[in-house]
Amino acid sequence: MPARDAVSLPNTEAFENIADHHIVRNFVGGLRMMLNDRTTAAYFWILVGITFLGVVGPMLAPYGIEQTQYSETGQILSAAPPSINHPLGTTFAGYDVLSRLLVGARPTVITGLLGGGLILTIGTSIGITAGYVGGRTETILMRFTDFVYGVPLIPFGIVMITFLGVGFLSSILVIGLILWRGGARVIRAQTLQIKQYPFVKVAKATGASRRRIIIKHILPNVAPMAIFFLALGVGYAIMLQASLTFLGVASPFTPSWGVMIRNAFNSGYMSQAWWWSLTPGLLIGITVLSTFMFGRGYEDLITADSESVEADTVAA
Amino acid sequence: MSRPLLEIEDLTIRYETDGGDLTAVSNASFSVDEGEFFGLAGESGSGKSTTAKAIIGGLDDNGWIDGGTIRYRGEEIQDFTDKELNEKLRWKEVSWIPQSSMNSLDPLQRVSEQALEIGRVHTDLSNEAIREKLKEMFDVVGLQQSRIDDYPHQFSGGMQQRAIIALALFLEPSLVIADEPTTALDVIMQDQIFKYLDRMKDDAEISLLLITHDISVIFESCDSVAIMHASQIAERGSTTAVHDNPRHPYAFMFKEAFPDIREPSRDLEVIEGYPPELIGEVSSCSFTDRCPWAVEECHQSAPPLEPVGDDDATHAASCFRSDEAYELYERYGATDPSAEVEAEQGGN
Amino acid sequence: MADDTPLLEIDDLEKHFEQSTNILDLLLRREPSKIQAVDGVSFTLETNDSIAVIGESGCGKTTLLLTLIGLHDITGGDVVYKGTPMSDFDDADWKEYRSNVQVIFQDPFNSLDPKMTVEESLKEPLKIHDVGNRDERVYQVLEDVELRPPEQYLHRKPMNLSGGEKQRVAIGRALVLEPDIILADEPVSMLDVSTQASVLRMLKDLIDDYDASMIYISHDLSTVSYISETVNVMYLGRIVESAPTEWILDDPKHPYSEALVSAIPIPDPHHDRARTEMSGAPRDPIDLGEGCRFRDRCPKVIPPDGIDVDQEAYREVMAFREALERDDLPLERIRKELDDPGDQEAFAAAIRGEYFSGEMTGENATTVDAALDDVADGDLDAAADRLRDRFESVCENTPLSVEAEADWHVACHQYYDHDRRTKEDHAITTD
Amino acid sequence: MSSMKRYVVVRGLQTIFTLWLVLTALFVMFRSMPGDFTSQMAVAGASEEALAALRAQWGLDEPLYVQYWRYITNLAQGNLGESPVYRVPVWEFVKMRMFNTFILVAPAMTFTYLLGALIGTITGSKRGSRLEKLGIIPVIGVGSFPAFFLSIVLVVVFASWLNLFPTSGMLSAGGTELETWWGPYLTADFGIHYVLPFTAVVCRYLFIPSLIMRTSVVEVMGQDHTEYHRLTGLPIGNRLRHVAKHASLPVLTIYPVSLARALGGVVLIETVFNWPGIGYALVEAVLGRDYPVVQFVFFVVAAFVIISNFLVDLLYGVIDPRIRVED
Repeated sequence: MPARDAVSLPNTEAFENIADHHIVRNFVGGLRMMLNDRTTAAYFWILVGITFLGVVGPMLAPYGIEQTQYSETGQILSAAPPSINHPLGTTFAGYDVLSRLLVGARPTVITGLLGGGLILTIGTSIGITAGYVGGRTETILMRFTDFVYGVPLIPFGIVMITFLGVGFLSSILVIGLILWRGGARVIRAQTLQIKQYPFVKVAKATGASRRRIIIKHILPNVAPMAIFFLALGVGYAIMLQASLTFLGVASPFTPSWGVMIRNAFNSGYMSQAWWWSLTPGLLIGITVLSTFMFGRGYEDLITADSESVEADTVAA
Repeated sequence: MSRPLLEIEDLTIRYETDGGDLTAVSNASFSVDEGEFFGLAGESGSGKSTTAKAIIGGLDDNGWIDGGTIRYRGEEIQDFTDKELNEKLRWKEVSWIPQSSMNSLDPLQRVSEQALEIGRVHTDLSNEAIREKLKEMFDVVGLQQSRIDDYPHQFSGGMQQRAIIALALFLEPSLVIADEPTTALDVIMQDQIFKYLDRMKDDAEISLLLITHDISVIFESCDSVAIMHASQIAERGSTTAVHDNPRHPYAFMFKEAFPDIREPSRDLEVIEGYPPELIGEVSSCSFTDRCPWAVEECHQSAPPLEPVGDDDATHAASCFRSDEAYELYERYGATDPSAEVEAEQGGN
Repeated sequence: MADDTPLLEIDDLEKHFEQSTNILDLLLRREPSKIQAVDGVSFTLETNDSIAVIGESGCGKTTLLLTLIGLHDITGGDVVYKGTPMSDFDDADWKEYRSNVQVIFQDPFNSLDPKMTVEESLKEPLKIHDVGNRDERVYQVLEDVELRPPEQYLHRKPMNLSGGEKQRVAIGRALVLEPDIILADEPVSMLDVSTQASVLRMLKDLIDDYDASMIYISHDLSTVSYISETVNVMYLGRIVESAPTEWILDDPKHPYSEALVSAIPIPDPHHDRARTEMSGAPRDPIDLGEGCRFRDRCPKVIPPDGIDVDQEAYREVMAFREALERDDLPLERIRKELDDPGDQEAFAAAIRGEYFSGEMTGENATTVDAALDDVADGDLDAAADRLRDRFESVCENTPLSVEAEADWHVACHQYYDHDRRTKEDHAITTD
Repeated sequence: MSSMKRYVVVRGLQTIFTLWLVLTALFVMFRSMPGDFTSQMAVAGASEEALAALRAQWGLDEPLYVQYWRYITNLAQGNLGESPVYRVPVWEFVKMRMFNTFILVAPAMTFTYLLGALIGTITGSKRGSRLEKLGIIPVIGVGSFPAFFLSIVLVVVFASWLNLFPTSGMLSAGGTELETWWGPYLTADFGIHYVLPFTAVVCRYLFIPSLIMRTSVVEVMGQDHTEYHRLTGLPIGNRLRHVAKHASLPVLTIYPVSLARALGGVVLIETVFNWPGIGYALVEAVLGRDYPVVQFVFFVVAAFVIISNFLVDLLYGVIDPRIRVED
């Protein structure tokens, strides 16, 4: 792989300090390297697009989400097929599908980012702690992780939501509280490996503190894997949230894409008004696929020995 | 002198890489006689393993023979298909001892099962006959016969290497290619392994093509040697000729880089720089940039491998200054003031 | 601190590991077995000294190194740095020790953090110990390790360095704090031979320039003479011989060192070296017990007085006894191989076939035969007792290190009796 | 004791211990959840005294350890308790539903793993080729859609539009009366209802074994023994068989976990297809705070994972001789 120079960023001192930090530099460097790869770059831009949709989507919506649409003759446009005025058709109640889709982007993006962030934070902390500290701490943490692995995700999610109360945020919280398990395992394995490398031993022998070793050596080296997990977590969170919504245990009042499919399904019109559930479903699928492929691409390019860890991650 | 078993002539091998076609071996020529132990020496990336793999059709998918011939008992084999190689050559005639024996045996299979699998592919022997042959070979390499049914992990590192040698020998080949067979082993274990290889030479009159970076092992155990540097054969000949009367700068500097416990305080030679990566045609001596005696000519074209000296018919070197280089080295060490000026001009 | 205090004293150092136990072991209250990686190692490193520790893989040399740099706890004995024992170190002592004792590892490919630039790697020790003038020091040390001009290397990452360059950076990082002691673990064994010599030579020169001392760990006796004047030969956790390098290369005294030296290839087709007579490999360092650890492979293992036995045959007896007493005989496998697993005589013969090659005569043969019959009958204790009665060797006592000649220490029973200068009271322990 | 026996005993003891741990954890967890089944009744307007009496009747007012002891002793006698909501023994309530789920998930996941292993081997053995790079993308793509959406698409396309299969249910209403409980599962009617849910499970989870297999095939292909096999001239078929044997080990490890995951996730598919499985019953039981049922189903799923992990470990021990010694 060709050498790449340090990234140049605006020359303010604070910014430089941040940019100079290992993790940031490696992250930015990795991102650049990755965008050279056309396929990965494509997935990246899809994700950027969806995030952007999450920001501006509600503003672009041509109609209100609960604004009943009428035809020129004054009839309610119930489950009307796509037309010029309603490019994605309308729902049974006569709402504009496109508008709901645009508005629904925001909760989806929030779910992804919050859920992914939670998964990343918990998984990385537990993984690094278990891997680096070792001994009894490791045994306990990893037994606990094994235990969480045995938890059937959706039923348990429902139990926890009934415990926490039905709501949009609580569904995300539940997702984060379960799905860190794959990340914890893989990051622990990586930490164990890195810990054995001579450069960590040298740092220890020179008197580097545990904190220093974790921040300066372990974190930057597990960062690609952690990014992979962030991406994966975003995808899983979106998918799981949609599933919980579909079962009716996440808030039905937040007009996410999952709610749209649920409404279409419950209306009994899903085969007639196929446009109602198709676009949200496709969008969820494309988002999840993009996060996964993006994470894979990042990880592939950054770490040479990436292959062996992917297996564990998909089973999360 | 006995008949040649393996003859390699002007062999060129390339690999397709992202950066272009990499020349791993260029115009290599040497031959291995029946019953001869031949050492192919060189540093990592010199093309020695690639040469060896080409002989039994084991190049990686992106590699191909781009010129030259490989003859085994007079028959050209470089264009053999996999099927022909299996029918005529592999294991019955030419077998292989891999570099890292520790991981070369399938850990999920008993050694005897692995032998049966190889035996069934290459011969019509019955299972019992194959087992008997393997047992005999276990005896030769100093392993208990009853252990053929062990799993690889039940052997220590040195024992695994001996089991691998037994697997290379049990179909009675005429040529064994050993790719760094002792690199991962300690010195005592290495010596034990060579004891068994010696025995195979005495008992079975087998030829050995030994690939190693360790020239002391070759000087000690082989009859002939070829020293490779970055795809080219720098020098080849009988070990005594190359040892006593080296002609190629890389050959004698390489030799002098090895310690000899008889002279513990002799300064070891250092060869500055690194071997180049050769993309496309090789049109110069690949040692030029590291050679203290390089002249303009060395940059212009690759020196042919030409006979040198009259001590040994096979002794040849590929150096334009083969007649004077060693003399200069002995007199002035690894510097040549006159050449340096020229090299600088030519290099830029 | 008195002037004659040695820089580093390693005093009867022990490092044992416990083999991991499982739930069944816990339930049955089994004693965990002990891996005796380092067992009673002593030597002293003086200022400006360079001492080598040589041994085959698994002899404990790397454990010794990790113990010396404080990455393993000490099981027994001590390491005394400038008069202060490691067991008494407080935080300040540790900080001083860690800045004054630096390490270089074998594998250049993983010795540097792949995510750090050369500059960051070299500055890290300076930051940890809060040393100023970092830029200058880093620049200087790059010059010293012959990575010139330093500007060209400062911002490179390890993936853009060759193996030799990486190892130079690793050496630079070890030197940047100007330590007293460098511990080097086979620093050149993974480099190409054309680079090896230059790195070795540079390392030696820099140790002198920086006024440091070195402990050099390697499996390769042939390059040691270039870097250390003194060699300790290690076998299964113990030092068996210690002397100036050239003496050992010239005339090794311990049978193991002898084997080690005689197995080194000579790069000369005219030289006709005999292949080693040694067989087998060192065993695992688990529950080694008393006695000379080389006795099961030693071509010179000492037979008891008054029995007449061929040396090689005696060694075979010793190897067999060793396996028998450690319950390592592969009896199940041997029995399975028999045509008739019930045939006791054939069983005994098969065991004999595995362990004994030569013929024995007289009383020796009778004893061995009787013992083999015992084994075939399943009475291992009886067999062990029978063999011990006849064949017990002085080598089953732990040999003390004796000064065979001035500055030449050997831990072998041969040297107790044959040399006048041995301790009169060679407190040999008996079990 | 031979090393294999020893290995079995050690792993067996560990398994029993883990089962007990999970049982206890579930008990504690569900007893400390806020509210019990009476809370729904309270909403419905039942009086405070009546609820208290109900709690006493069900023993919910006793100290936790008494309840725990009773729970364990009942369990030891094969008594799983009673569903307070449906007023039937838990076992009666769950047994057919669990069977229905199991008969959908187990064959579907087994098929998924076999197919995935095949896809993984094919793509993985062509390292660097287009097939390797792109072949797996459709599999991941399909796996990126939530299970319920895949099911909906299947229903809309194959049941509603093409009319090839029934849209929902496990058996047609008013089907022939059969005397045995297993009789219906052998009918063509069942088979035709089975196709779409089965396909949905396969589509959703196929990427897991495919990816793992591909990854480990690539890894094994790079190992020295594969290279040695190549040099010995073993035909590609033999070599792939060796590779697959090695590469299947990690796939095997994941199998129980992902079976459990599918058992949990199948609720979505059951909902769309109106499949009378345990998944949807479980959701309702949770919402109705029918903890004895939920607790038991959770335990069954966990026990399923734990026991299959144990079996996989044993199988591992059979396939890989190194495991037996190292324990």
